[in-house]
Amino acid sequence: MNKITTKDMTVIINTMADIIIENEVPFCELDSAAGDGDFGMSLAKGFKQLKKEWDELDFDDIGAFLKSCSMVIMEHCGGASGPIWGSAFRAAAKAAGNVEEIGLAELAEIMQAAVVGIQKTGERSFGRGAVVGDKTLIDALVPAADSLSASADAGEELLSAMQKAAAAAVAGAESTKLIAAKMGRAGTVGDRSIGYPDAGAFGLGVIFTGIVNSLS
Amino acid sequence: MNKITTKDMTVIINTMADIIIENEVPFCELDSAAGDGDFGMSLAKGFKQLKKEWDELDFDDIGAFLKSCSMVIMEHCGGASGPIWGSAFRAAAKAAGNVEEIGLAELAEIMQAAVVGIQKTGERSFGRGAVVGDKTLIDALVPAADSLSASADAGEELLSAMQKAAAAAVAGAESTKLIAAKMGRAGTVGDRSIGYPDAGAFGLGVIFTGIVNSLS
Amino acid sequence: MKKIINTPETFVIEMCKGLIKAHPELDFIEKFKVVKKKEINTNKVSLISGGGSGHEPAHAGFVGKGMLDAAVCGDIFASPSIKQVYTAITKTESKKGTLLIIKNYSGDCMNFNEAAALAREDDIDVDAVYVNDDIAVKDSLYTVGRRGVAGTVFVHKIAGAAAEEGRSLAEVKAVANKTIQNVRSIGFALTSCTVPAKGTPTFELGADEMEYGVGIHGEPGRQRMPVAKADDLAAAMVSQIDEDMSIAGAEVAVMINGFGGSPLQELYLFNNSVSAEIENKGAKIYKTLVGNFMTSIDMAGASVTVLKLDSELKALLDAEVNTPALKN
Amino acid sequence: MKKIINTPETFVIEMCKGLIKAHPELDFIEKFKVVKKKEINTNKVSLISGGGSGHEPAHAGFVGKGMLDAAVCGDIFASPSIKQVYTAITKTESKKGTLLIIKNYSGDCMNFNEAAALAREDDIDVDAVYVNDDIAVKDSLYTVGRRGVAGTVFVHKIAGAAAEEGRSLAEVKAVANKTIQNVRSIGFALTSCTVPAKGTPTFELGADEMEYGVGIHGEPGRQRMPVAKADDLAAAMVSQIDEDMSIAGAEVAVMINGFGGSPLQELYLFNNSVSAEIENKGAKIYKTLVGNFMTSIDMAGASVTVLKLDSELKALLDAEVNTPALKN
Ligand SMILES: Nc1ncnc2c1ncn2[C@@H]1O[C@H](COP(=O)(O)OP(=O)(O)O)[C@@H](O)[C@H]1O
Ligand SMILES: Nc1ncnc2c1ncn2[C@@H]1O[C@H](COP(=O)(O)OP(=O)(O)O)[C@@H](O)[C@H]1O
Ligand SMILES: [Mg+2]
Ligand SMILES: [Mg+2]
Ligand SMILES: [Mg+2]
Ligand SMILES: [Mg+2]
Repeated sequence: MNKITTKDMTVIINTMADIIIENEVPFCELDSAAGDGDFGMSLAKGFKQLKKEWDELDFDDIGAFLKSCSMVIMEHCGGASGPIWGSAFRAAAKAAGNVEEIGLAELAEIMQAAVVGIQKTGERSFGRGAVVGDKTLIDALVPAADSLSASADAGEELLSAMQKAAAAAVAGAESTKLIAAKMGRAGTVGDRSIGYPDAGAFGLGVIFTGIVNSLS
Repeated sequence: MNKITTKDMTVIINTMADIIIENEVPFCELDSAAGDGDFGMSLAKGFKQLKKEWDELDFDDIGAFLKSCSMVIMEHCGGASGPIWGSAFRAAAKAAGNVEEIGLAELAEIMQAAVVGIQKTGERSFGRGAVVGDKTLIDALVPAADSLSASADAGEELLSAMQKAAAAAVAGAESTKLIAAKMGRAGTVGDRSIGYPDAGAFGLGVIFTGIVNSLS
Repeated sequence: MKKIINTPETFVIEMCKGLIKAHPELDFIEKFKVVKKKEINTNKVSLISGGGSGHEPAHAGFVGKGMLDAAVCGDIFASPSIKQVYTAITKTESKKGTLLIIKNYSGDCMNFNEAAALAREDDIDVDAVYVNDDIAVKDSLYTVGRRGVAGTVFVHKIAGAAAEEGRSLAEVKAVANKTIQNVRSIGFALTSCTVPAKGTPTFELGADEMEYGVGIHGEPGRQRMPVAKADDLAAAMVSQIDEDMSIAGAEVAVMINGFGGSPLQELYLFNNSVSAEIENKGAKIYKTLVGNFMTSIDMAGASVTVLKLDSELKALLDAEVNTPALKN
Repeated sequence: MKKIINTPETFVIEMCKGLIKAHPELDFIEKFKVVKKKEINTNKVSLISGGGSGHEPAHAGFVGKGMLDAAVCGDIFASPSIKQVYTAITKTESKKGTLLIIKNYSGDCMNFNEAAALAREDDIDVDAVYVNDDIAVKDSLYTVGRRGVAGTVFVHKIAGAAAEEGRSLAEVKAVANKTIQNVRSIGFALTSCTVPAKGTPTFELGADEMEYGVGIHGEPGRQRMPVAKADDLAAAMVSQIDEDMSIAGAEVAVMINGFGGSPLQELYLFNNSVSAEIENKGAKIYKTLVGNFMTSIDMAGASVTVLKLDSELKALLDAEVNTPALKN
């Protein structure tokens, strides 16, 4: 496997949805420590809806597919997850463009675009987007995207690059345990968030790991 | 011991108050099965007040003493217990009269008068007073009073007559387990009161037993 | 027992004081635990209710224009004493007489009736009605009759409006009794209440059990059963009310009353289930109240009350009311 | 989990429908879970609030004369989506513009702000205020700021009255922000809430423990500590509010807000403790609200909110209001 086709991308997103739905309760529990306990539910709601509306999604090309996903996610994921995941998918779609196949370099660009999409949404509401160290899913997404970019620069193989990226996400999530949240709902509880990982970051680690396992 | 003096009566009522206060929680629990769980509290409240106002009670003679008790009890026992125990003491006081000593025959009369006093109070509110079998404290008080009357007729000794009366109260209370309440708060729960003794009847058994033990 | 509390002994007094601080238009006679209007209109029938505490906002929360003139507060679940009730009667004396609205419990009946007898000796014109709306336990000739529960609030409202109109004591009593004849309630508990002085739950319920037909003092009801869905509960409760008092073709007022521990969100959800069942039975809903009106300390659960209306009752139900717990 | 419920998935919709059945003067746009006034006055600023459900009566219970024009209902504790908020804005469009009253949480801010941006593209004049009254957690330059909690209800009331007077969007926004600047809250929990979809408590508390400074979504606060007496809690809470915003010499409005599982009797008792502490600090209490206004599902516990008043805020606080959950 060295390329991701439109078909591959639909399989990946479908796997992602399955992982999210499977983890609804554990993801809620992650959000209970310093948040409000609804992360799993909010995320799963959007991805359940995605599976429900699956046949009406746009399968023309990778960009079109991701964009049609973004609309469902933005509308049906509850809470902060709607705008965050919705804008991530929307930015990813734009970065992908109307192509039917991408390689590692494009995948890395798509992930970097997702980071920027999330940050722009944050910026519009809070004057600044989340960066690594704020204890949000950015703490997992940025290392994963950076790992993909580095692998692409090094000319690595796609699947092993994705495995490395997933590992980077897990490590990034792990590191959120040690810090106090500055953004997100947990950003209002101060030091009380120390000791628990960020739900969104941890969730991304689980999701990316699940996806690469399904591809291996 | 063949006579009860005014002083003896104050000791008896003081013992009664101690037993009631000691049993506040268990008496509440008795009332939980089919009632509202406050019998112990309601009764104890009045008798705690009685001890508080002890020095202001009237110690002139047995009738005056019981009457002064009745005022405190009627005012400070909560719920049904205020009018019931208040009217019992009031009727007992009237029956005792302004004497400084009574024998078994007079004690029996006093107890019978208490029964009638309670029944008259019931009659004013419900058209009829409670009788044995309605599952109220009458089911313990009547056998105790009747036992005293029988002992008096038979010329028995005071203390052993009181022991027999206490045993009759306990047996009467025991018999309330088998029947459904027709009067009192438990009279609104129908068959659901079967299997549990009436709180007031059971309480009287405990109180009378405690008093005779203290005298023995 | 986890409660917002200082000591069980001071609970009722502190609660009444907290009420008065929030509602300075009311007076609190601390010695007799009577909450009353500051200004008594001596040209209308005075209305007094009360009973054991633990049912808040009942009854002190219903003192005000268009409802009660005074509420007498007993200890938790214990009727106030004769002297307390007597004080309330004398402190709200009106030229038109006084009506006592009594929930049908032995303790309440005895204390209120004996107090009324004392007041009559003072030449105060006192009469009484007895609310007995709880259909959970079958009435029988041999028992003291049904319990008075949430339907009492409708009696307060309607008698209050009639008194406000200047009707005579006999007329106010008549319309209160008409309300009593047309009101039925049934409730269920998901948890027990905990009386502060006792400190532990009045009854024990398993994790998946509920008490159906429970009373507002944690008294047992029809049956202990597995927790049922809101829709199924609503169907059973409305059917049983309809069996007791047919509602087909009638216009009704509905009260979804929380017992204290159930949040408003669940009460609104339950109203959705109940109102559909009532309409299924062919009744038309004229007015609905959803909230905590006649609670049972901290018990989770709710009751449904249905009042059959005619044009007189509708007008009185709609009349102006301004009390801490009910306004229009 | 024992609740009056059918399924967690249908909870919010059924609850909103139950509210509408009890309050036929309101409309429910089911597809977007928007509760709105039936009649929109296009000559006053429209006020919209909302957020995750689970805080009932907030916010749908505050739709009506003198408060909100619409409330947007998310799932339990989850902000409504951009599209839901956008729908509420378009369905209540007024010639005078729209003010969004947002509790300061990331999800709410993002969804409401993005929706406002969409509406502005339609030439609707939309502005927003952010309520952040919870002093439990110290604010810092590096964080998203304080949480919005029960003080939001005062913002609804005062902005609502200002809008009703016909003031401009800028004027309504200004008085809403003045309210926000003068309102502080702090709360505590005796039990956790239970989100229906999760089915188990959000946090675990020992039998003698409480969470002090808790948020209205069961978020942690200042500290986990042994259950304290009402008087001691009141002293600590009022002192901390006073440290954050000195109240000596001020006239204040007070709200004792129950979190859903604590009965009114305990809230009134708590008001007795709190009002004494407030007066001790040299403040004068102008008005007190006691009840469940901004709940946290079924959590037992309460919050104290203090609003410093001037003559403008007093007049607006007293102005006519008629909503399901607040009337005068
Ligand atoms: N400003 C932000 N930027 C990036 N991610 C964020 C931001 N705010 C919150 N998040 C992420 O969203 C997660 C919470 O999502 P969710 O529980 O659905 O939202 P809510 O806080 O509204 O309940 C957090 O764990 C965090 O990873
Ligand atoms: N009509 C009555 N006649 C005699 N005893 C009664 C009557 N009604 C109740 N009782 C007694 O009172 C007891 C209950 O007292 P208490 O719990 O103080 O009153 P309440 O029912 O008001 O809570 C019952 O157990 C019963 O023995
Ligand atoms: Mg969350
Ligand atoms: Mg009792
Ligand atoms: Mg009682
Ligand atoms: Mg949320």
